Amino acid sequence: MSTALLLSALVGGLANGAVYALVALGLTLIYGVLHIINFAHGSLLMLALYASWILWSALGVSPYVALVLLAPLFFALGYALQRWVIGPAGQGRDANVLLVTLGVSIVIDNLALAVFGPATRTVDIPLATSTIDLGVMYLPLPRLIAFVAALLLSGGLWLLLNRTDLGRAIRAVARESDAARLVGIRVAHIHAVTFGIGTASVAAAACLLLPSFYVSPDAGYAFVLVAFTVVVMGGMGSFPGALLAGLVIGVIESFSGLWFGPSLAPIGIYAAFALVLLFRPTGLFGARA
Amino acid sequence: MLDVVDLHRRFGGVTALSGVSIAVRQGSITALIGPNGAGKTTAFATIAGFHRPDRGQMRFLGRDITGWRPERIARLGLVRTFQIVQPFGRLSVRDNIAVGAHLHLARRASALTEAEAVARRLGLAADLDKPADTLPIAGRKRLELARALATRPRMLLLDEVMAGLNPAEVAALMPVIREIRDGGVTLLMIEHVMQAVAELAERCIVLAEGRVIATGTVAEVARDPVVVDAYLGEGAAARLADHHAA
Amino acid sequence: MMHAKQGSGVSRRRLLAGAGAATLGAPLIAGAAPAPVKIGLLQPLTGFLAYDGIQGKYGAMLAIDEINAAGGIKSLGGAKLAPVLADAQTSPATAIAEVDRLAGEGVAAIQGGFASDLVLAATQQAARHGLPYMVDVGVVDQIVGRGLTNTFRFGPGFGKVTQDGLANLAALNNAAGKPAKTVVIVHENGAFGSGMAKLLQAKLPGLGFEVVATIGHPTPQRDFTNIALQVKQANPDLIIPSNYKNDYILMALTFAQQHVRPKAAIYSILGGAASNAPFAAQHPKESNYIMDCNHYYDPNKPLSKAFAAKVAAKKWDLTYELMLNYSVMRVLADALERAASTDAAKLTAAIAASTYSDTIMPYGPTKFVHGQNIGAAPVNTQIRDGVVEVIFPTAFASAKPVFPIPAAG
Amino acid sequence: MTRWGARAGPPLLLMLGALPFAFPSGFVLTTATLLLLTAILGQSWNILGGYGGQSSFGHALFYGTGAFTTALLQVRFGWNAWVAAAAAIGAGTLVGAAAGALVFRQGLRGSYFALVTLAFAEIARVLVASFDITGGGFGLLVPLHRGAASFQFSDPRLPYWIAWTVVLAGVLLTIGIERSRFGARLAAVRENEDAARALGIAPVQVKTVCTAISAGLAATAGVLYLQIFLFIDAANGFGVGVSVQALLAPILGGLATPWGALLGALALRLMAEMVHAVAGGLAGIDLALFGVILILILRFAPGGIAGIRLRRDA
Repeated sequence: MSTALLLSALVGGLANGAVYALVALGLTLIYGVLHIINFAHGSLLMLALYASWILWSALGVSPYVALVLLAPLFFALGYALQRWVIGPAGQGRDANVLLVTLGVSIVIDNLALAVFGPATRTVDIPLATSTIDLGVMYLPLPRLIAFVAALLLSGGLWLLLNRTDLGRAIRAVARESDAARLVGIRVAHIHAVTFGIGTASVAAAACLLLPSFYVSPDAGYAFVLVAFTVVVMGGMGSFPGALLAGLVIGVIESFSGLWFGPSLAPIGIYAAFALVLLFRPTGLFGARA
Repeated sequence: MLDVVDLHRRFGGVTALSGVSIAVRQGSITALIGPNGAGKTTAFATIAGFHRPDRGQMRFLGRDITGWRPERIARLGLVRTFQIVQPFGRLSVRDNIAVGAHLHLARRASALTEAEAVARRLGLAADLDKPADTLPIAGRKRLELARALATRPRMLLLDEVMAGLNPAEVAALMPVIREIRDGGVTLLMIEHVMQAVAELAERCIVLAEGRVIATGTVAEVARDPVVVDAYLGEGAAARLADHHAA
Repeated sequence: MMHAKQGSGVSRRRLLAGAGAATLGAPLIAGAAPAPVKIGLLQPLTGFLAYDGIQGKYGAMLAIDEINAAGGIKSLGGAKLAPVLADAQTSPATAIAEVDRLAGEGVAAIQGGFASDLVLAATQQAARHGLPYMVDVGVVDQIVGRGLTNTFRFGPGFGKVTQDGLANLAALNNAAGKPAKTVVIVHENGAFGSGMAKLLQAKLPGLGFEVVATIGHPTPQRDFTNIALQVKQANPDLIIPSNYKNDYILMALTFAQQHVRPKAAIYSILGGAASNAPFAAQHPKESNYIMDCNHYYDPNKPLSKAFAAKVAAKKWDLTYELMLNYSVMRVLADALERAASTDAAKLTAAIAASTYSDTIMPYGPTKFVHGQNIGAAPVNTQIRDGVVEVIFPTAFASAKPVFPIPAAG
Repeated sequence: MTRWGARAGPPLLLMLGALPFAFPSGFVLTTATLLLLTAILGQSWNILGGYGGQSSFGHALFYGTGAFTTALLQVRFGWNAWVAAAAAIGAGTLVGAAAGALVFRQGLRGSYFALVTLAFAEIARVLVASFDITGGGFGLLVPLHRGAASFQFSDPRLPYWIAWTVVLAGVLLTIGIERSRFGARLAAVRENEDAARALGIAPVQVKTVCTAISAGLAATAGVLYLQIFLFIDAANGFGVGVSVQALLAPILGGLATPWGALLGALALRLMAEMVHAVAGGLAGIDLALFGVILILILRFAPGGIAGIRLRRDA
């Protein structure tokens, strides 16, 4: 195994890991605050990929510009979903919430199939095919942008949560929703805002992912499980944790793919995930129980 | 019956227990008292196996139970209750107590019968079919006690079963506790309600900052100046004396 | 017409229920018209095979529309063909239940299946009902090798495609002075890709090729960069990929991005998107010169040209699922015409005796032996500047092969 | 307090038992057979997720172990189908015990438990798809040998009745757990682990046994699937879809009730038929409608179908 291949596997793994982290950021926020496992996350990602693709194919809007438009739009969508669908139908029971998000994902996936058709779509912008020659490999520019964006977005979310009044309210609800209600915080509203922010993050991730990926009604599935592993491994609700775990998982996948073949690469991810959980159940960055 | 020698326990940098030794005689009621943060509940949790001691030895019924898991200690007959009540919220009162009764009774019917009997003893007969989390605080305290009692323990560690009760409720519970002792169960109780301590406990162990600072009868420890300084505060000894005189 | 007045609820329901249910009312309207012949169209219409399933459905429906417009089945008094759609989703168990449903609705035959595991399950269940089953794609060889007398596969199986694919590859290579010696196989690790890889590993050395690396990957594979780099390091003359559409597209784009450019060619056998018209059109640069050995039509037949024009008018993708299902339905209609009956046994016998040749596929007269159309053969295509061209067999090639591909410039 | 589950469950089960007399073969029977398999898998999930309070996302691990073990023993080692089936159920139980012991010893619960089981199932799926002995990417096809001795029946009513009997056994097992010391301990551990330990209950042991029982039943569902369809591959055995199917029926039907899984499976089937009748020709729309109905049921029957109250006398 040449050094060049190892080095490129590392770079490739980090680049992929940044994407995983991006996709997981919204999920970890929702998971950390609402304590729900959002099965619809992949479907929302897919929906945002379509939205971004439509803006490009119909109006020629670059996905990077679309981000500015889609983030608020998906915030509204996420807010509405939690406020008027998941919240009322879930009724605070974990099992029910789980099934409601599953129902939401079934609805989104199949509506996408009915509306957009089953074809695979890609965007063809010059930037999508631009690369940086690193010698050992060509780093696709979209991946570099995604990497930087993952850093910025996780930093931004961290600031939002730790340096703003809204963030303080969200954290209060996350820790003790009953107590938060007593001091006058509108818990249902904060839950919906959190879900909205999480969904907006997914939309951002989709815009950053699209130039180096594709969209089809089943495109979200590729990222759901890996996003969950990132969230739990990073410690639920932790942005630095999600970022680190995303990168770690990207690199693990990359190297296990190199050594055992890409077929067995997922085992590397899940084995690492299971080991982390079994021996450090609160994740890499989670508070000690 | 219970012999705890030189118990040490730290949490991170904080020392919770530092050389605590407690001896409880069979058939007695012993009170463990001390100011908040003295380490009383930690001592209970450690004795019952919920925390591992860093150092020290615990013997119960002649067996070394140091490092045993809580369920094993409970099966030997040493059962604790919780200061913050821990009911099985969605289960009925009957089912709650039956969980305790199952420690000795394999058959469901026997356990349910036993649960009813215990509930009647503790004045919970009217609440048998209610979900535990609908009980008021006094009811939950009794349930906590009933559940522990249903295991047919040799010794009970009661953690503030009187706290949060009004004087009438306290007065109603005291004969129940005495009755438990008379039924052959040894009692070690953490208690803040001094009236209860004074009337029930034959011996008193005073804990402060993780150390035993005094042992003796209630009257003895109440007179102990170390206790007065460390725990009761200036002038409290006098008030206590007044109370006894009254 | 009468029914439509009964209230919007009823009419909407009938509208939504699709053509299958709508035709139930047809005799009422047309009076003495003969009962329509119901044909079950079983496809994976939802889930990750939905693209292939829906393309297949389009192909079959196009043929049905044409046949009905031309007067239906004449030997049955002009009976119209009435498609009954069934969604196999992606599970064999669902496929089995749907076959039962179709049987219960009284279909004369079932067509479709697409994926091999769905086809295996569906044909076996159709056999229990004695229903003739026309396989559209389902390439696994076992499908027609199990002694099921109801099962007919119009297209070529896995073995035939691979055999032809390799023979054509050797011929290309020999004609060009053997520029290709080393091969890297990239395959998805499911039934289709792994089976293909195994077969290739066994056969390639005998044809003078050396397999220097075999890389399996799961479906979906989120990123092909590492695979591209491994291929690049192996520096093969030839890459043979076998994977599904989404992954194929991502793989091809990543190869281009990482400047992976084998000396001779990328030569797919049943490549997921290697002869997919939209892929070629959307990515003319990245897809240029990619070769495929796959199901494909003979573009020169007049019927094919009319077919392609209709597909273009409907803005459908021109893909092999469409071509095969269109052709299979014509074979089935011909058998119905000859059987002059919807009786399962008579129809099965008529299909078995088919010598029909008026399809868009380059097969010659149909001849089923143990259920397999032995005239069926794959075609070699090559993408050239955004267009899928047929390069082999030369009899109806639309372009000459470029092999080896020109050096990067 | 009368709830729908206890009232409707027994007559529905009886009607299902009599169904083959009206529909000796064909779509209704096949669909009903699938419904029973869903119910068994759901009952299995309910024991661990409902009674034990441990939501697993990886029940496919046990189901797949059942299906693959029996297939493997028959295809590769020539075992008799019945013996292989018994061994497979045993293997599933053992896998459950091992997974439970490993996970619970480390104190994992809630979402962590859910996701770690998911990871286990995914590892199994990838491994099974990677080795030739388990059929690799293709899976395992059990050769056709119709006959009672080989657990294959040409009359589709027989496997149906076998599955029906397992559903009945599942109901009885669930009721048995409810009314036993083990069930009381399980409920105690579910409600409050520390309090349970103080009463002499070993939570790890109780939860591990619960997982083993649940896994054994899931493996039974896997075995039945294999014997009816004679084919299994990695995705159909260990895929996420199986794990989702396992939790769908009992949550919809009513958690921690003996009849919930059956009622949920029935409801799911009826919903599927309904959307097929309304929008069957429109791929995608039909399933989207299914999703909407699912959400609506949860909105208006949060305790599941079995939990719907008939009289407000609570």
